[in-house]
Amino acid sequence: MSIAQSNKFGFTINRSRLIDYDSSDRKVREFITLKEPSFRLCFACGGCTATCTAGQHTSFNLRRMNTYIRRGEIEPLREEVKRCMLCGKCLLVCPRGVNTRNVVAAAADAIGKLERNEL
Amino acid sequence: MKTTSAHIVVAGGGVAGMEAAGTLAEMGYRVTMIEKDDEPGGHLLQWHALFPDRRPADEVRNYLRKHIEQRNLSIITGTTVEKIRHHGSGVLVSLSGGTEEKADAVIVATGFDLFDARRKEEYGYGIYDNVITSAELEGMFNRGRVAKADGSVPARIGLIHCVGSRDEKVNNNHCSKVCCVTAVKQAIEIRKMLPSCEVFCFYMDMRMYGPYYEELYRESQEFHNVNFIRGKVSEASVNINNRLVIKVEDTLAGRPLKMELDIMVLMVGMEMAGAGMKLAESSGMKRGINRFLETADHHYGNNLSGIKGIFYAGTCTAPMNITDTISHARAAVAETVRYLNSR
Amino acid sequence: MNSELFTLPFNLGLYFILIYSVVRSTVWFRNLSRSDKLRLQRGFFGRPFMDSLREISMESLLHLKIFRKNPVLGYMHMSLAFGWFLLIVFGTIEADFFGEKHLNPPSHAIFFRWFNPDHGAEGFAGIYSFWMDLLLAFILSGLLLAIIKRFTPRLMGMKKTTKHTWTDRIALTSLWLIFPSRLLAESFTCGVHGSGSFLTGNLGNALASFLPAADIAPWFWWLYSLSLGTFFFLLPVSRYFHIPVELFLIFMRNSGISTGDRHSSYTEVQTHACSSCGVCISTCQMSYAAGIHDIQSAYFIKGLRNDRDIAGITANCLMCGRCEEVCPVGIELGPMRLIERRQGERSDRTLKLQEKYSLMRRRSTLERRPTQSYRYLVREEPEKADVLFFAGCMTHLTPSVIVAMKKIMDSAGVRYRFMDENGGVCCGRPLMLAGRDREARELINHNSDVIWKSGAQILVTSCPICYKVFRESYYLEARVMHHSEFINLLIEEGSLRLGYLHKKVVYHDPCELGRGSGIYEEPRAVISYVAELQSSEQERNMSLCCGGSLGNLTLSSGKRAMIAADAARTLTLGLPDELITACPLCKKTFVQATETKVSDIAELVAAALPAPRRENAKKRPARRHSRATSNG
Amino acid sequence: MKPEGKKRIWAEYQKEIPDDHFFYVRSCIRQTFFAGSEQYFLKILRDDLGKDVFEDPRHTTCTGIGYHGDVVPFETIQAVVARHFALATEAGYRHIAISCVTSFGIYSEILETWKHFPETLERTREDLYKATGRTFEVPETISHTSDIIYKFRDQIARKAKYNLVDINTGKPLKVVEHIGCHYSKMFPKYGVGGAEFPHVLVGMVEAWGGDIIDYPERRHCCGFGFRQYLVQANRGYSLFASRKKFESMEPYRPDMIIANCPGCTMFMDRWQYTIREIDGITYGADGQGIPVLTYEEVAGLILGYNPWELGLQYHNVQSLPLLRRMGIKADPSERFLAKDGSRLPEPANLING
Repeated sequence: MSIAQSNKFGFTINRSRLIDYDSSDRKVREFITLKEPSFRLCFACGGCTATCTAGQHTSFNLRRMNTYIRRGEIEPLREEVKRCMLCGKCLLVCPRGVNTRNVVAAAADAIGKLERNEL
Repeated sequence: MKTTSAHIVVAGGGVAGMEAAGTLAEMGYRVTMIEKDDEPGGHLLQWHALFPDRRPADEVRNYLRKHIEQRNLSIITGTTVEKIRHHGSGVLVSLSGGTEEKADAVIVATGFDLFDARRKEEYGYGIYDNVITSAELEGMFNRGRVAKADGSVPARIGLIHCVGSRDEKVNNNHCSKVCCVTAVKQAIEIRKMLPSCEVFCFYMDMRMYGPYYEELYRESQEFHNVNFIRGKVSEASVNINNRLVIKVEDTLAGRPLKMELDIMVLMVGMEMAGAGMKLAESSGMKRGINRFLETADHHYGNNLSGIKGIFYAGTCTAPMNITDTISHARAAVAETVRYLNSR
Repeated sequence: MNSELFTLPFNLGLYFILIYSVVRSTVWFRNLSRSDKLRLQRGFFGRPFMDSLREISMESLLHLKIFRKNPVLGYMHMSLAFGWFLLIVFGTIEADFFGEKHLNPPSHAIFFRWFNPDHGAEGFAGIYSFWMDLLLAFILSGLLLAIIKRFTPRLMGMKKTTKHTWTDRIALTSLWLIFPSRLLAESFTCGVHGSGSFLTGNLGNALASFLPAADIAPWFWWLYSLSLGTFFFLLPVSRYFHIPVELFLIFMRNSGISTGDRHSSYTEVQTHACSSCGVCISTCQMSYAAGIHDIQSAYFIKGLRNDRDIAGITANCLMCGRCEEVCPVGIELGPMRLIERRQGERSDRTLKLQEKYSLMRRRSTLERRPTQSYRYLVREEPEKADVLFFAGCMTHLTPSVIVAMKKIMDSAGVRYRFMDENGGVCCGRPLMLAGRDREARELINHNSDVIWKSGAQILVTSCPICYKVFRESYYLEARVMHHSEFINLLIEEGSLRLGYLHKKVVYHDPCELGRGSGIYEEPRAVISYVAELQSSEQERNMSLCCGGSLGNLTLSSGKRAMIAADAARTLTLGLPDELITACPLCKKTFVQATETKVSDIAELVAAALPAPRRENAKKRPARRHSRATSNG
Repeated sequence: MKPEGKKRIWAEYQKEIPDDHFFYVRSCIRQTFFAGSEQYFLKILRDDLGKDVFEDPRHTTCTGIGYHGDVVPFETIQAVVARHFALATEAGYRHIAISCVTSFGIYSEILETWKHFPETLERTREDLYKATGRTFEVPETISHTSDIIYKFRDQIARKAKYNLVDINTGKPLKVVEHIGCHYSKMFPKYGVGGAEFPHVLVGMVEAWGGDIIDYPERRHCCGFGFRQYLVQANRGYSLFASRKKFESMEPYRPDMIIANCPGCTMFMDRWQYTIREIDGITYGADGQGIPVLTYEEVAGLILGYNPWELGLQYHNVQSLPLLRRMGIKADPSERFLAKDGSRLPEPANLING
């Protein structure tokens, strides 16, 4: 946190890290589940993240992204979803047969729709 | 069959006790089964449907009831076994009424107690209206209606795994084995009964070790949209709308999570039964690290007490599901017969 | 009797369709890019025009392609198209030759019998009448087949046929009515006048013997004219519009115009040139192996034509390219789908331009989304190498292929650098297949930079997906080779000593390598060098897709498995010892689908390598590979 | 809510609170910021309840703030606490009454350590003797001063001149109770009612006629957290924690907050002002803030003492609306008048001054 806050106290109120499920936005989750029902099947093993091509270069983490979508946490998703290369390696390692590429594609579509207020 | 005149006391009339007693009686032995409640059946009496196939619990209950309807099997209900001591070549079994039974061997099948959820004070069981245990939820299924204390229909239910299991704070380091799959089963049943009700399982690990368990887990996600959040619920409170508010870390997101629930179901684990514990104290039976009865060998002496004429069956030795309990009881019968024949 | 009023529907329809065609063609022409306009203009005065005429007569009239594939279906199309064409040509000649004047309006040719009821009783005119009756019979036989096909498609070797819209139904009915009504109109007239040849004459006499033919005849002439008029009016809004449009398409194609990467007049012409014949449907593995019957190219094109929301159809395709191989009209179905998948990339500006100039306004499937960004990629400074080996993302999941390639290259003494040994950057093709060219460009730029900096002469890849994009979308100095090509080169150069394996193997052409890049011979040459190569029912350009395709975004794993199982079954009919493929994705997919051992071509070759001898390997001088040694 | 459930838990966590003869140790924060509270604790116990409370002027800080700020080692703080025990031993007292929750936590931590690791007790005896020449006996009991007020809550209620009741509506005041973390979260058995549902303040409020609000973030820390506050850059965490509590209690429209910890009382009061300055949000009815009172201040009001002598005017959130509701007549103009009539300095940052 930056100390050089412009108020008279020299500090401000920290932002919450809490996932407040009751006030979170679950429209993205609903959209993705509709477009790619296998999204439900993820049990967060992390195989996708371990094999991820983009993940060798950046913080992209599909397992975490799926978790965020399920919790309705959209903010971290906006940047995260852009990092995937759609190479499809994750598709081949998923033990639950989740159509991972389409999950990412649908997430990107959902974010686009969200920005245009179409969701 | 020179030993068929032998008399065997079975301490406990739950699944293990009934299976052991019935099998021994079938083989021609004289059997006395001691049950502390008014009716044999144990915890199974409360259950509505069984995992993983959700068959009615009645089917197994009926099998066991028929199994113990035998001429040479007598049942003493409302009674506990207080002490077992050696007497000649056999044993003398003291009962709570003050009477004694002479027997050639005893099978201890005192089973388990469900964890007393009040010991996890932070969950507010016994304080908040809509905090219930898995056994109470099963009761709701029996009555055919899942509802809040005020009778209204819940919109969101949370199932809290590992309540009283894998928890040093309540002195239980063991896994109760059956709660994970019970939670998944109950989650599916809730979703089927109340399709508009969201269901969340809060788990530390999903331990789906038995046949069809993992498949049930998958089914719950694929067809019933049951949600899973990996994290141990730390506390519950009630907000102004009288909804429960729980705090948990979503360990997969690495962030704390807050959620309102209408009903919070505590998946209570198994503990060594109090009655069994007293019997073990008085009769010199060793207990292991989690207070369950310690068997002579974990691999090949799993029904042996190490004391002549005393054998163990079922969940008095460790948490087990019904399938394993029945197998364990039959194995106890085999050990008992071997002992009687070798005398 | 001489009232010409009944010709009115025909005349109106005819002039409507002629004017419409001219206007539509003009619009299409105007919307072409400058270079395409130039191509078309040059083509009109050059060979392309003649080529087009030949193609039109071969395909649009004679339907030779369909004929070869299915003679009955071919005959049906030929009788209707070519028969009708001949009927018009000879009818016009007849009217001009035997009519009152020598240049007549079209209606005089079409309704010749009405205007000349006594004509053709004898002599040369009689022979001509006989010829005209023969043509009519030819057409009617085709029509009979068409009706049979409509109701029992299986008889014609068609598993599925396309569904019709209501305009299609009316157009179809009027089309079907044209020739029977002509037959009856001519017959009744001939019956009254005792003229006509074997068909119209005899039928006319028979009908006139018990019916008031003179009174009935005008009704059928009306019906004939109405059917023609209705058909002409509905033509632009029915599937039969493909008949005139196909002519235009053939000319455009022969002039060198291709699909490109966005919607244009050409894609529109292709859309309207589809006859909805349904050949693509029965060829589609998604249909017959996975039971998905609503996403095939015919439906895709139909959705485009009718401006439906086809986002789901567009995404749900393996992009294997088999339908394109069999399309009798030659529509570039793959590129067309990719254009649709790219919808999300369009900026507002290109959208507006498209809406302004194109008749195809496709707003319904529009999906704009945030663009991917790979700014996190760090520029690399690679070591110099003659040969650069890029295994590809998927190949990292089949490490045996990498081990085999290392062995082969070491054995041949190739000095190579393993570009993505520690995990590389995706080639960009999967993004392109998902319609995200702009993002793919970022990855292409990154990888190109590494390849250029390495100074490599040859870029070898084990993945056909990478191979295709390296060849088509990268600007490289290095020669791009799939490892099957490279191994073939090493064998031809004599730098690879291989034993013979005494195995029967079957080869599966990966979509991106075979149909996608036209590499059929090199893998076969390599395999034949080390083992006995069986042929398969479906190979080369008709090779099956393994089902694992990255081209499909939405297909479930279960459906993929069904396609894989079916393809593996077909491939292993000859009970081979091994199923050889040349793509890590195909390999991973087939391994789960068949009991037969599945290997990559590199693994097969590596197995044929002699046992390594230490000193030998050390002595062999490293070979330099340059453009000079290669044949490309 | 099932009251019998809570009663069962309370029954399980009953600690021994002595009846008389206390050795009093003060709190650094309270003697500075809530001097009236400590003063009136002594006054109520001595004058109203007739108890013997002994205070040795030689007693010092427990160094708890230094200890939790990682500058005072455990050995040192044991010696400091042992010195207080020595003073008590020398004065003949066996029961310690501790004014500060931080100190209380430290005393309990040290006593538990000595119990489980007797060698540390011996080491401390040695350290203290070497440093001061004093010896000591481990006290029989330690009580937080709120425990003592809790014990005598019914006696106070019997002497009450006012109740925690709104005189306009006749309804009980809605009170938020806040327990200092170090009171019982470390060792539930040291707190009345345990850690999850402590009874110490609930008992007082109920005995004096008020209603307790059970809001979701009841257990949450006020945010003081020593290092959170002591390091300026970390104060955002501290503020955030307090705000979380305020937002959670706000829907219940509480009339007041009662706290038993010096840090909590101070920060839940001060931060209301800071949050208003930073975010422009003022909690409480009509933007008046939620008054934060110590249990002695509440007890003093109940017993009819002058609010300005109790020191209520030195809170950022002024209590005038609360006093009006309780029917306590207090002249606002006398807030900053000393006994001799001279003017006391007026605090600058009052939320509803």
